[in-house]
Amino acid sequence: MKVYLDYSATTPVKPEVFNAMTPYLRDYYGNPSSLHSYGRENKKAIDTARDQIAQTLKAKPEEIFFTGGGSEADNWAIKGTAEALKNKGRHIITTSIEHHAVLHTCQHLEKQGYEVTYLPVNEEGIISVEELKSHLREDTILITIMYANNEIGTIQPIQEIAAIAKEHKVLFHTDAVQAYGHLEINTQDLPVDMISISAHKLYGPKGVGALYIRKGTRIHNLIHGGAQERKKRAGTENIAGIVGFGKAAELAYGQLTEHVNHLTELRDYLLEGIQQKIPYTRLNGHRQKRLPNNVNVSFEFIEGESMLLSLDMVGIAASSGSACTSGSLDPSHVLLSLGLSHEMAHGSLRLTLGDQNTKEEIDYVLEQLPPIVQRLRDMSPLYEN
Amino acid sequence: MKVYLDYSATTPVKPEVFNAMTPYLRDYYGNPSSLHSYGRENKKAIDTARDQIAQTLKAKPEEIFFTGGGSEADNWAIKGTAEALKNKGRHIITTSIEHHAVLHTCQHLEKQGYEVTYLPVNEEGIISVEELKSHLREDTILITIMYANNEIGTIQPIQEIAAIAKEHKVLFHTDAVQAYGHLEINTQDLPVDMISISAHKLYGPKGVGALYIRKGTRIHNLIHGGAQERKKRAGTENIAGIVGFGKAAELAYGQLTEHVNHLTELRDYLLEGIQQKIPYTRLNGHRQKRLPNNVNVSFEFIEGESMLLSLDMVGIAASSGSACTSGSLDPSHVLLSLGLSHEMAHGSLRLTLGDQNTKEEIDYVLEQLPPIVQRLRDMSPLYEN
Amino acid sequence: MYSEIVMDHFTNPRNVGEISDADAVGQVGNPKCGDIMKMYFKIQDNIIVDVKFKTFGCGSAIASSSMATEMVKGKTVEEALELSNYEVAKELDGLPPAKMHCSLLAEQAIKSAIFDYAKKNNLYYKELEGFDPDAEEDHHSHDEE
Amino acid sequence: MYSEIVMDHFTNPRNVGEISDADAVGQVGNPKCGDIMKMYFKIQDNIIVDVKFKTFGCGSAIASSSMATEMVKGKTVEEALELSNYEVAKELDGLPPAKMHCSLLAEQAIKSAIFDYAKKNNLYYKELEGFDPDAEEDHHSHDEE
Ligand SMILES: Cc1ncc(COP(=O)(O)O)c(C=O)c1O
Ligand SMILES: Cc1ncc(COP(=O)(O)O)c(C=O)c1O
Ligand code: FES
Ligand code: FES
Repeated sequence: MKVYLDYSATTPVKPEVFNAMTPYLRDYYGNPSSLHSYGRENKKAIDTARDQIAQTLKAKPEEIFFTGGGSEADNWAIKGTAEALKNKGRHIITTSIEHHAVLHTCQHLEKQGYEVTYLPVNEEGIISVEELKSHLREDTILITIMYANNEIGTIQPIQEIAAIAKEHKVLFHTDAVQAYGHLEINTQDLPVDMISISAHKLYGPKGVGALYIRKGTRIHNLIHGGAQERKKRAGTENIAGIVGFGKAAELAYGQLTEHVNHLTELRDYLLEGIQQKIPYTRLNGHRQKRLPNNVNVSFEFIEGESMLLSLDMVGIAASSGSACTSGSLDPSHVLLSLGLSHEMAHGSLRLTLGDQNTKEEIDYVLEQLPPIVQRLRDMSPLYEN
Repeated sequence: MKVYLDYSATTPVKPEVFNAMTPYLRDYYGNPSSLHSYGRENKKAIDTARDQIAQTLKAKPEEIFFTGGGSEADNWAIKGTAEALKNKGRHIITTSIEHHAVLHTCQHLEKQGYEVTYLPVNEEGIISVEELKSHLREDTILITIMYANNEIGTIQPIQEIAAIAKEHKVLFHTDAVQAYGHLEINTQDLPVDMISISAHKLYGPKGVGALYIRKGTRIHNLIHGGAQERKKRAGTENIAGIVGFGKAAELAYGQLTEHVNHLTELRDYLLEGIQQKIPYTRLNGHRQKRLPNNVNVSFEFIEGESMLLSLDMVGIAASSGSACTSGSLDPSHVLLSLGLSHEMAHGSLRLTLGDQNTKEEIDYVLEQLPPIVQRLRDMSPLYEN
Repeated sequence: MYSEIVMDHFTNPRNVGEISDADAVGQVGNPKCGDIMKMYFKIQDNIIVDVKFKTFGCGSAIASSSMATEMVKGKTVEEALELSNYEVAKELDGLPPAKMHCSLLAEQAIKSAIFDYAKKNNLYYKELEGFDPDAEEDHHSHDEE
Repeated sequence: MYSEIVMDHFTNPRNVGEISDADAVGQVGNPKCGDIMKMYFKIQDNIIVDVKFKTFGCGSAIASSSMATEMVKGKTVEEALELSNYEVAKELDGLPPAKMHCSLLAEQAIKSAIFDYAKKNNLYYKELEGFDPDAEEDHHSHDEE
C-alpha cells in the first residue's frame, strides 16, 4: 500500500486543475502584455484566475499579485514594506516559529540595520497577544505572523493580532501558505494588509503563489522590470501556473466544509490511534487550534530520519520537521521553540492529510508505525526497556 | 491565415517539452526536499534539467540556479552582487538599451545610494568598448550588459566586454534571455560571472528561468527561505517548469545550426521584402550583428499601435517596442537610444521569427503590410503625398 | 480590448482627409507622446457643415477622431465646444482606462480648431478662456503607485 | 539517496545490542545534533572478538554503526584504531556528502571504546593521542557559502 501523508509539504495537482492548465501550455502562447489576439487570450485567463482568488479572500481582484511562490510572496511583503517604510522606522515583530521564508528574510534585514523581535510561543505553539502589545514601539513598521504553522499546524489568534496592528497603525502581514485552502480568510472582516499564499499547498501547481496587498499599502517591488502585475511584480507571467492556481482556489473554497470535516475526522482518528498504540508519545502543537490535516508527534528516544526511511520502505510518505528544512540536519526551530529537548525535536513525525486519504490508509499507518518505532527504540542507547 | 511573428515576446511550448512536463504535473507530486520516494522522483528530474542546461552553457550543474523567470534572474544578479559587494564599491556600469528588468533594477539601486553609468550605444545599437573602459573606476563592482537586445536584436561585443571585466577584476553579468537558444554561449571561453536566461523564449514554459553563477562568485540571495537551490534561491521548485526548461534547452542546442540557418534565411527574405516594398523605412539595429530571428523597422509618419491592430485584424501577430513595455505608451527607450526621433520610434514594428514560420507566411506578411502602412500614412498629418 | 464600435471607426474611419479652404484648422498633441491630431472645419452661419481629420496616433485616437468629427458635424460652434471626451468615449461604447486620454485629444482638437476660427474672425467664446492650443499636456501620465 | 548496502545495513543492522560484561564501552555524539552512538567490545588477546552497538541517529548513522562493527570484529585493537570513516563509507558503497559525518561518528565510537579500554588497562596507543571522547564536535556544519 502506498500512503501519502505529506500534504503540507506539497499536494498533487487535481485533475480539474491539470485540465484547466493544459490549454495554456499547449494552445495559447501569446504574451499577455502583447496587443495581438494571441496575447489577449492569456490576459483574460490571468484576469479570471485573479478573480477566482480574490473571491476566496473576499478581496478586490486588484489586490491580488501573482508571484513565483509562497517564499517570494513572504520575501516581497517583508522586504518591500521594510524598504518603503525605512524612514518611518526599522523595527519588525515576528515569531520564533515562522517558516524560513519569513525567518531568514527577517534575519537578512537585521544585517541591513533593521531590528527584529521574535516573539516566543507557549508550549502549544501560540503567541501571547499581550506580549505582542508590549513589544510595539514607535518605530515598529511591520508585524508578520503566520496564520497557521507548517510543522505543528497551530493556528494563531490572527483576528486579535490584526486588531492590535490596526489600532497601532502598524502594517500586518500574515503567511497564510498553510492556512489557505483550510480556513476561511475574509479580508473584509480581518484587517490584515498582506497575505502570502501558494498554489501547491492546495492541489495547484508548484512555483506559483500570490501576495494579497490591501489597497493603499505602501510597498516597494522585489522584482523590478516590465509592467506586469500592475507594475508591482515584473516578469512574463506563468500563465498555466496562474490558471491552475485560480482553479485550485475555486475548488478548495467551493467544498471547504466537506473537505475540512473529512480531514478533521481522519486526523483525530490517526492521532488517537497513535497515542493509544505508542507509549512515550507527545503531541506537538495545540489539540484544538490546529489545522484539520495536521498530526505532529514526537516519539521519545528515536530520531526522525530513520523513522522516515523505515516508513518510506513500507510505502508511507511523511516528514520530520518541515520539508523545506529537511535539507538541513538541525532539529526543527519550531519544535525547539515549544520547549522540546533536542532529542524530542529529533524524534518528531509530521503526518499531514489530504483529500485522497482514506480510513483504510490510516489503519495501515496505525499498523505499520508502532513496530517501526519499537525497532528503532530497541536500537537506541537512550531507551531502557 | 494566422501568422505569429512575436517569438521574442514568447514562444509556444514544443510538444516534446509539454510531454516531458506533464508527468510532473500529473503523476509525481512529492516535494523534492522530502526524504521519501515521492520527493526523490522530483529531485532527480530537477537534477536532469540542471544537467541539460549546464551542458548548453558548458557549465557545471552546480553553477545553474533556477528562478521564476528572466526578470528574477536579472534582479537577483544585480541586487545580489550589489549587496554582497557594497563595502567594496557602489558603482555599476550598464547600457541605455537594457531590458527593463535590468534598467529598473539599476534605477532602484540608484535610490539606495549606488551610482550607475548607462553606456550609450551607436546608431546601430552597439556600445563602444573604449567607452566602457573609460568608465571603469576603483569602486566599480559590476558590469551588466545584455548579450542581445530584445527589441532590435543587436548583439554586443560580449567577448571583449568580458575580457575587460576580467582584466579589471569587475564582476560581469549578461542578460542572455534573448541570446539563449540562438547563439552559442560557452562559459569556458567566455569569462562571464553571471548569465540570465528564461525558458519561455526558447519553446519552454513561462515562469521559469535560471541564473548561471560562476563558482566562487559572491552574491546575496534575492529570495530567502528554505534550502532549495543549494540555499541560494528559496521556494518549492516549479518542477514541471524546470523539467520543461531543461528539455527545451536540450532541443534548442541539439539543432542550433539548422534552427539558425532557417531563421536567418527567413529574416533576410522578410527584411529585404519590406525594404523593397515600403518606402521611408529604416532598419533598426545592426544589419549583421543581430539575432537570426529579428526584424525591426520604423515606418515614417505612422504610429505603432494602429499598425499592430491592423496587422492583428489580418491575423498577423507582431509587436512595437517590446511586449513587456507595451503596457506603457512611451516610445521605446531602445529606439530613442539609437537616436531615433519620437515619431520614428513610435512607428517601429518588430517582427520576430520562430521555428514554425514558413516562407508562405512571410509572403503573406509582405502582401498585407504595405497597404496597411499606406492606409495609415494616408491618415497621418505628418505624411505629405 | 476595444469595443466593436471602436474597431469599426478604426477600420473605416469617417471624415479622413483635409479641407483645403477650411474656415478653421486645429492641431493638438505632441509627437513626444506619439499622438498628433489635426482637424479641419468648414463653417457656415455658425454651423459646422464639414469636418475632416488626420491623426498620427493609436487605434483609439483614430477612432476618437472619427467619432468626434461625426458628432460635431451639423452642430453649432457653441454646441461643438460643449462636446467632452467622455461623450466621445461613451459613443464609442467605452475605451480602456489607459486610453481615455486619446478621446481627450479629439476634444482638444475641436477646441483648437474653433480657437483658430475665433482668432480669424475676432470672436469670443467663454469656453475657450484659458485654452492654449500649444500646451504640451502630458497625456501619458501613468497611474503608477 | 542511499546505496543498497546502506539500506541493507539500515534494515538489518548487524550487531545491535549491548554486551553486559564488555571490556570496552565507548559513546560519542551529541544529542544537540541528534546523534549518539554507543559501542561495546569484548576483547581477548588484543583481538576484538565481539562488538555490539546502539545508535540514536539517522539511517546512515545506523548503517555506519552496523558496517563498522562488522569491520572491526576479529581485528586487533591496533587495526581497529586504524579504521577510518572513509573506509566505512566506502564499504557502504558511498554516502551522500551531507552524510559523511555519520560515518565519522562510527570511527569515533570505536576510538572512544578503545580509549576506555586503554584507560582501564593502562595501555598507550599513539593513535589516541589528543583524542577526547567528550569533545563536542559539531558534526553538522553546513557547507553554506
Ligand atoms: C532581454 C530580456 N531580459 C529579460 C526578460 C525578462 O524575462 P521574463 O519575462 O522571463 O521575466 C526578457 C523578456 O521578457 C528579455 O527579452
Ligand atoms: C508556512 C509556509 N510559508 C511559506 C512556504 C513557502 O512556499 P513556497 O514553497 O511556495 O515558496 C511554505 C511551504 O513551503 C510554508 O509552509
Ligand atoms: S493617442 Fe496617445 S495612446 Fe492613444
Ligand atoms: S548521524 Fe547526524 S545526521 Fe547522520
